Amino acid sequence: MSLLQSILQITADLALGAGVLLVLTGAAGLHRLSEFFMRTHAASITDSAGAGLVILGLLLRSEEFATALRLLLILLFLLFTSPTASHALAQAALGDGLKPRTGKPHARDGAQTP
Amino acid sequence: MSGWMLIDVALFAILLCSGIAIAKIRQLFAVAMLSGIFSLTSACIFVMQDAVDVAFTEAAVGAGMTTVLLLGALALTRTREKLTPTARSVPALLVALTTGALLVHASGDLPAFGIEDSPVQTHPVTERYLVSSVEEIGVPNVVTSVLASYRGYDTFGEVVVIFTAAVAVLMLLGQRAPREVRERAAPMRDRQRVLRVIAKLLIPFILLFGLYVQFHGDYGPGGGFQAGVIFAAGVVLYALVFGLDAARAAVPMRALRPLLAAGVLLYGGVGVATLLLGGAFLDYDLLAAEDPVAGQHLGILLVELGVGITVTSAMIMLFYGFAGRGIGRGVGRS
Amino acid sequence: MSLLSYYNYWIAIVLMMVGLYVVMSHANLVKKMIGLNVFQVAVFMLFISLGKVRGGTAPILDPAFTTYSHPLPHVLILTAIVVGVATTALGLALAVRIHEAYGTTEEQDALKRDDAESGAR
Amino acid sequence: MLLAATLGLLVAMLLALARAVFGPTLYDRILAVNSFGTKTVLFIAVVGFLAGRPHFLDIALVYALINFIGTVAVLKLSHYGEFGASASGEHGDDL
Repeated sequence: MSLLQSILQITADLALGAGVLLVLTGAAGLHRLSEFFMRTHAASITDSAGAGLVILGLLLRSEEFATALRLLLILLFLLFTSPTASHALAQAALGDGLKPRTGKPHARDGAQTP
Repeated sequence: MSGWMLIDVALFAILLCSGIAIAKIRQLFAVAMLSGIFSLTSACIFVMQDAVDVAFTEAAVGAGMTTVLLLGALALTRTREKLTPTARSVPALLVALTTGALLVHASGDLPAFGIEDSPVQTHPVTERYLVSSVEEIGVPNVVTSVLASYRGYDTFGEVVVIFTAAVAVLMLLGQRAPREVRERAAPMRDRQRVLRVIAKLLIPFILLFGLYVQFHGDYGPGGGFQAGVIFAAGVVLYALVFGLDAARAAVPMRALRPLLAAGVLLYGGVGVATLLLGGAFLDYDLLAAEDPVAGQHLGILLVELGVGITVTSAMIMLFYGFAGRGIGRGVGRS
Repeated sequence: MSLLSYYNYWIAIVLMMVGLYVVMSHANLVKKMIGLNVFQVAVFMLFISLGKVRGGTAPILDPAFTTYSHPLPHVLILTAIVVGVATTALGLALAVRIHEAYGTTEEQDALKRDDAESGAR
Repeated sequence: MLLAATLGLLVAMLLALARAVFGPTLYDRILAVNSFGTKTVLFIAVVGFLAGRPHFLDIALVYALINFIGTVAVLKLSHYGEFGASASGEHGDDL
């Protein structure tokens, strides 16, 4: 095992670990944050940075070109679809009368809209 | 406990939680979404148990098509169910518990999970599929060779079932197809632009991916069933974003109806062709003179194409059936 | 040991019973179809776990591997899934038609209306 | 490392499931389901490497695709009450 290989291995592990940590952060935020629009923010951490770093970590591990290509396609697909989905979701929620809570933490008018 | 087992246990926990939530929650919208989660999790379990083709199908069909069809049905019915009276739930619970206890007792006679000398693994057919199929059929994906060649007759039956079900749904829901079109003012601002641009960008690649899955099924997970659903998913996305009428103009019903039958006919036609060549029904060896393996390849290609065509048109027709029935009634929001 | 070698089947059985309970106790026809789906997936899991070999890999032949899980359950379940969605669609279509005819998808209400109509005649 | 990553993803999936079960609004559930889908995509990708057969990544691609279509379908339905509406409807501009 050459030096380059071990550097590659360590970088891959670091990227994977950081990615999973971000995914976990996003999931914890999704679980803990108090209101819908805050939760979209948490979910988007999973979709962008988390997914990107996990796939980067796998990319550094992959040995064949075909595998790397598929990983890149997955990343590209996620980068196209998740922001679109979040955008459409937030637009729909806003159009439906759900209001983002701004200003003081007591104002809970939008959060309870059924 | 090995790491694999930990993963298994965690997946089972997610599956059980979502299953119980499906039983408890009464807002049917939420239940439909949870059933999507349920399907995705079960597909993950299929991957863990080496059934990659099954996971592929379950993800595309169970999580994709079933959820869309459930939502389509919910749009046409009530979205909140009534409270189940105790008079109904207690006997049902008792029956379920008794049956479950009996089944758990009976499961003691099953071979232990994953052992190498279970009846399934020691049966002579295992050797045939996993070792001889290389010379007989020459396709690396054994699932494809079993599906399309060894058990081709069986698969033909399944395709006919899908054909029949699609025809039946069409009969039930297709009658009142031309629903009234409500006149609507043109939107002042185009706030849906993001979704539309992205969908326009993605749909060609989805269709291309469907073709890849169709023809790569010999070498990796995939095949006609999966490709058909992915192709249909592309059309469904088009219908969702650009409207049903636009989708109906692009993929008209009068093209789908013949295609639905054409797939079954192609499959059956290959069988008849082998009969005429002097062999048994679906005996692909005879399709290429002097080279059974080439004949098998050709046969599997044609048969999978037939499956793909039927499944694609059946899925699109099912979606049109439910979506076209919409009369524009409001849906109670949770 | 017995717990570790059978838990797959037990999970499948528990899920089956959840599905069975929903089908039997809930009156809403769409919910019944969802319960049927849960039951169906549980049966699939039982089948697939019968084909699995510990240390095996997916039955796509590759010179790097020697042990494969059995492909036959995969084939049976693969087709069953697609047939399952076709039959689910048929059931949902029936539920939609019942809703149009009776104005409800609750089994009891529909039956009550049937009784009332036959009694009035 | 791969195993730890898989387990981390599973914990994240469980948290997303909890949000999908407890709501409270419909949009919270949609968000949770969408996020759950992204996590399963990553899960399948990592498990492929863990099993030593990473060329099954096609499955992960299908998951991503289905996840997107499912989200759009739910949004469309919850917003219009039907699938058939064309995109340029009376309130078609706010999706």
